[in-house]
Amino acid sequence: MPPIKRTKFKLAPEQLLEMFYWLKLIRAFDERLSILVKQGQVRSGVYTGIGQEAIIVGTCFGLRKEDFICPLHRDLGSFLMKGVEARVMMSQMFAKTTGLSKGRDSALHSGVTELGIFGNTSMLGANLPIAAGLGYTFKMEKVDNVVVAYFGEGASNTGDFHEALNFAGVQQLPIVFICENNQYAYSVPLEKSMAIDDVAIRAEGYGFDGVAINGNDVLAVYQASLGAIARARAGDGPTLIECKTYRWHGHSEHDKAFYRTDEELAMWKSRDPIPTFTTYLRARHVLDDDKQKAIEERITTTIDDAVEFALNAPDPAPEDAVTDLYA
Amino acid sequence: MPPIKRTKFKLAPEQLLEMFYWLKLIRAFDERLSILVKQGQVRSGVYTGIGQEAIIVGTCFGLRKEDFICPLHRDLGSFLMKGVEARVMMSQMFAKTTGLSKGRDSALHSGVTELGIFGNTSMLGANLPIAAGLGYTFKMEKVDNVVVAYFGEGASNTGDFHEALNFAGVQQLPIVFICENNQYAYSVPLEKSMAIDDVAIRAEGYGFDGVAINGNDVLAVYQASLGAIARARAGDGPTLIECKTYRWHGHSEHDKAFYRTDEELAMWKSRDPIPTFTTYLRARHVLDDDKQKAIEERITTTIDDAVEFALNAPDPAPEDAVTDLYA
Amino acid sequence: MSKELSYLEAIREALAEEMRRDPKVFVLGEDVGPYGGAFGVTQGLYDEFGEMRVVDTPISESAIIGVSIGAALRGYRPVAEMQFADFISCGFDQIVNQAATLRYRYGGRASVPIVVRAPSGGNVGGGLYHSQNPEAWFIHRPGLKVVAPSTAWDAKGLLKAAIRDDNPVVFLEHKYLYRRAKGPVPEGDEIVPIGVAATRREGADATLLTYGAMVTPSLEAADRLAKEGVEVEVIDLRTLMPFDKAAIFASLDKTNRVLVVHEDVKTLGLGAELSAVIMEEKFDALDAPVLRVTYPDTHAPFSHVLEAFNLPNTDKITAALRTLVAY
Amino acid sequence: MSKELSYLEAIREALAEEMRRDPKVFVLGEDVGPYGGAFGVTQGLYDEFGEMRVVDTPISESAIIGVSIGAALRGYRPVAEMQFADFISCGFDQIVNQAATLRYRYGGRASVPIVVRAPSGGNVGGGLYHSQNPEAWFIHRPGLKVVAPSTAWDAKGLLKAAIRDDNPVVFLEHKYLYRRAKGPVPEGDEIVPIGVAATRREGADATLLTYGAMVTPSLEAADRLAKEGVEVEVIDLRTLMPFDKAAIFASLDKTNRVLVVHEDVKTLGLGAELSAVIMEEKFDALDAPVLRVTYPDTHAPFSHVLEAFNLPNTDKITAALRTLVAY
Ligand SMILES: Cc1ncc(C[n+]2csc(CCOP(=O)(O)OP(=O)(O)O)c2C)c(N)n1
Ligand SMILES: Cc1ncc(C[n+]2csc(CCOP(=O)(O)OP(=O)(O)O)c2C)c(N)n1
Ligand SMILES: [Mg+2]
Ligand SMILES: [Mg+2]
Repeated sequence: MPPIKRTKFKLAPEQLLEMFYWLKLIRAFDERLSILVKQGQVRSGVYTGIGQEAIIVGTCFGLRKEDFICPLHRDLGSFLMKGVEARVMMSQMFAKTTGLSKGRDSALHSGVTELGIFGNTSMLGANLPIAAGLGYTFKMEKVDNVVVAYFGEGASNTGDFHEALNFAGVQQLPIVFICENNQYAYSVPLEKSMAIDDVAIRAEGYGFDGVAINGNDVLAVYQASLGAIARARAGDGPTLIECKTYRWHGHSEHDKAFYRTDEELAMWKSRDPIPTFTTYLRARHVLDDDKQKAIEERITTTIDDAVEFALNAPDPAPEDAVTDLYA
Repeated sequence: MPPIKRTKFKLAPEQLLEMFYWLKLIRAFDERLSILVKQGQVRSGVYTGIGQEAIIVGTCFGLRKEDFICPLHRDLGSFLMKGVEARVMMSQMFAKTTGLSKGRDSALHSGVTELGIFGNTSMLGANLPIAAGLGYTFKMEKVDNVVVAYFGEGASNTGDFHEALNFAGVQQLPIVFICENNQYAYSVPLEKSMAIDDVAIRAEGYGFDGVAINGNDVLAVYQASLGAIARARAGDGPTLIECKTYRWHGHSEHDKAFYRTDEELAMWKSRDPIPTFTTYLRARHVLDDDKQKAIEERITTTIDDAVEFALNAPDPAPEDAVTDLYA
Repeated sequence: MSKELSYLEAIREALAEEMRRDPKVFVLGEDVGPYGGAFGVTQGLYDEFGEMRVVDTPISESAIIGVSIGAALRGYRPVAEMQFADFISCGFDQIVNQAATLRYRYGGRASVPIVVRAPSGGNVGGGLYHSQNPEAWFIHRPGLKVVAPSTAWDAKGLLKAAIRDDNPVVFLEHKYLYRRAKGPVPEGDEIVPIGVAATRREGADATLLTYGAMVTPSLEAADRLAKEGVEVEVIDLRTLMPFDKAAIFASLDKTNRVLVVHEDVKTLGLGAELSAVIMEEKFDALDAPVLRVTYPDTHAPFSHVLEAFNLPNTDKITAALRTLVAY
Repeated sequence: MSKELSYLEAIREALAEEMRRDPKVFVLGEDVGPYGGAFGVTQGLYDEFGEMRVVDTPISESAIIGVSIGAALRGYRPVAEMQFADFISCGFDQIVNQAATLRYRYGGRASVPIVVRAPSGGNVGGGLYHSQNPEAWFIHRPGLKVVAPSTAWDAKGLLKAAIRDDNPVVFLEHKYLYRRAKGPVPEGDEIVPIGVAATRREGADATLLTYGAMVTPSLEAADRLAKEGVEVEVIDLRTLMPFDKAAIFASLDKTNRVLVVHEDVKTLGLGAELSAVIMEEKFDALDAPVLRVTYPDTHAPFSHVLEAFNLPNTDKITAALRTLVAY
């Protein structure tokens, strides 16, 4: 697999701290959601990305507002990073009018065009042809915006994945395809859903490069994305980045995940992206106790506020069940 | 791309002559069809495989009755080689009751399970999941039969192609996937439908081998198939063989094919699989004038007989338009 | 002899018994293996029948259905599970074009005995993509059968019938009923025949046609009317294609009034066909127009408030019955 | 000012004019580029508008529709061509789940102004996969509009309306009419509004509701009845979703008798919904049951003998009208 060009980058301390903030915020948001589900306060299917945060942070960091993301079910954090308020996302999970879909759906089936966020259906892989369409408009306009499109390794077995990546390859579209390879598709382990080790290799069948990287290292993800994004902005077409990772929770909060061993989980927890990055920041004196505390407090406040806001927000009016079908 | 093991083979003179017969018969059948279309006697969409015969002959030669083929629109010859009488195939094109579908469809949308022939819908790529299902039954039964499944390079861009090949890879099914890469999908040249040179490379994304070979050399096709079939029979899973070729006629008999140059066509006609093989046979003294004449006469008789049979065969009864919907 | 089972357990028992009875029966789908299915329907089957007959598939709905068709052609009786009925749209072509037409285009020489199990319906807070009722698409397509049991008894007996049926059957399992509908189930090998409705309550004043999760609220509404001296005959269609015209007409001849209740949306939901058929063939028997209580023409929202607005319920059915009998 | 054009030319002219008017309009599909489309509809567009706005795609129906949706989200107005309406089943999920629901799940904050052009219908010897009438699937799905012109005038005016409409529109072009229906077409920028039926012939004795290729035989049948002193009002629905209830009811109020004629199969074809709605809302206005003349519940056979048996025609319509008025 041809490696994409290593892109040198230098992040200022504030930027590194911002990355840290996002990692922690996304983790905290998902953890709170998990509790809210257990408490019966959130009734929707919740698919946390706990353990996978480095992927979202590394790929979304520094994206322009005009750039588009096409997230899947575990990528709530990407909505936050692209500018949706925590309050709004929490409202969405509570099915309140203050959410993105006015209560019509929970989870991530709604988007915000102005912020460059596409909200997919539940159908895995179905976001990828849309990503191709968005990318095609950037190409038509000759602007250097990009699309970042996410999918699990399981979703890479859908027909839509194939048709979309092939189209993107033929048209050399400015798209970065991010595979979150967390080893399982619901209960099905990688080896039962494909006969290859690296999803990245599939990129070759579409005429562009694929790389497999450590998805739990936010800087590695950032670096690979930088390279792929630069290539896309320069008009040199798509890249597939496969981020090896692991989800700590079950498929959804209702899944006890008996299909995997405690050892496996423990091994992956030892590769938690957050402590790894924390150590890095502390070793470089970017982060200290005070700064960490301040960030953690900010996060707690943000999430407490979001939950309170969502709890108190109005339910939709029943009649809204039949509006907004046609423009 | 890892080459599949070169398989040594030795064909007796009679076998070589049989190959010659098939090449010529299939060519003659398609050419007659083409004339019948021009005469207005056959009204269906006819998609000839003229120029591509070596692929069918090389892949079907020596298949067992129990082996299955899953042909696409240009592969009429494979029906003949698997044991459907020319009369029946001709009747099918004339929409007569003596055809495979009793007049319900022309072309190749009907099959014969007893002869190991699956008849696809028109939907390109839709035969490949079926091939996987057939292969899966051989695996369940632990028998060493194989499935040979055909598709154009254009069809390799459909979602079904991807889902089927992935499933075949995961399950290590006894399937040989044959890509007839004739450079065009209707009017669309390869480079507008994929950003790669060799469809064969796609096999890697499914965990098995792909090879690209000269599809106009019947012995090269035969040799590659032998290897792939042996692998499949041994339980070692699928292979993708991409046969580079060219169709001489338009996409269908109604297509004037303005999208390609006369030079290109002439170049490919110079690689006609039949004279190439004829020279080979003559140089080895397998074929002489008498034998060739006898074969050609046999072919003419077969086809004349088929046309006469089909012409005189009864049309379906009108009421048969609404029967055979349910078992 | 009978015992108490839930609707879900009854389905599981039907699968297990059919798999024991006939080695040609096997199940395939996402997470149906060791995990036992997203809803637990296939729990235990993997242990009993092994991985060849309880097949975890990649996320590839089209391949799941296509593989089933291929296996069916070789005499197998595959039972494919869609994780949610909603995802059947991703395998749509294989059902409507491949399976539904095969017998017809083969001139009656083959059949496709597959069952596609599809957990359907709402009232479980599933939102847009975990609540759909896709029956109408398949009722509309010639060559398919569609079944939708409302009780544990029927779930078992109809699934057995579906597996033994030589045609492709779309088997709609209502998610709301999985654990809520409990009841007697025959111990032995009892079949509930496809195409036969069940009268759940007799009455001479009006006929109520319904199925699936709507049977219970329909019966409740009938009870309310009974207190007002109006006796409503409640017919559970059980099979939606072919629906039991004889039973419908017999009841109508007695009551001269018909209400159709279904959870699917109104426009071109099954109620439309029932109404039209009654119109055509029983106009003079009608003392009032056939009325419909259905989901409005909208999507399934996640918010409980919104979903409750949409779902037909006892109140809405009662009101419609009053209108009908007062006509 | 008007001129004579064929139905096909009218569609082409609508495309060209809309593309000139609005740079956001572009077309995509298989062979739509230099080749000008399988039927020649897009001939000349590639030369005028270039390859970025007249996009030859790989054989990937799901991607074609998904790309359209993605572009529509950024304000474009893509017109996707299915080579035949039959292949729309391969992009089904993107239409019914992605496009149809987007506005709803976005809480009304976005819309999907795409047009999916689908050459539909039979009577051209196309057989099972080149003759389908897929309208009912889409009429059934909330969030979509469905249009089916019968004249050159309407083909042009409705396509313009569809392109300018902010909702996803399935645009059914009847293949039989492409070159056979010729007639006046407005020179300028005239729109035929979506949702408005056209009365093709006035009459007070019965109402005939139809669309597409069935308008001509319906008018012929009405002429026959006229000779017998019976005046049939023939309404061309033009838009199937939303259909023009006001026009239907107004005619019915006058005639008290309704016949529906369509080429789609009977069960859950549009006739079912029309009949059911009339039943519900206009029962007392009916002097006879609403009758239907449709394709029988079968597939489209290739043989002329068989196809003729299935297709509604002047004789069948005449007979049904006689039954209706004699009732
Ligand atoms: C087309 C389709 N089929 C099935 C499902 C049900 N489903 C939801 S998530 C999931 C597993 C997804 O695995 P993967 O793509 O690896 O993403 P992950 O959940 O591991 O992040 C399945 C099977 C779906 N949403 N869409
Ligand atoms: C799903 C689908 N889309 C479109 C078509 C229309 N169509 C028929 S053949 C063809 C071109 C096929 O190209 P390829 O697969 O390369 O095979 P070839 O005709 O070159 O042998 C097209 C677009 C179809 N049959 N099925
Ligand atoms: Mg995964
Ligand atoms: Mg080709």
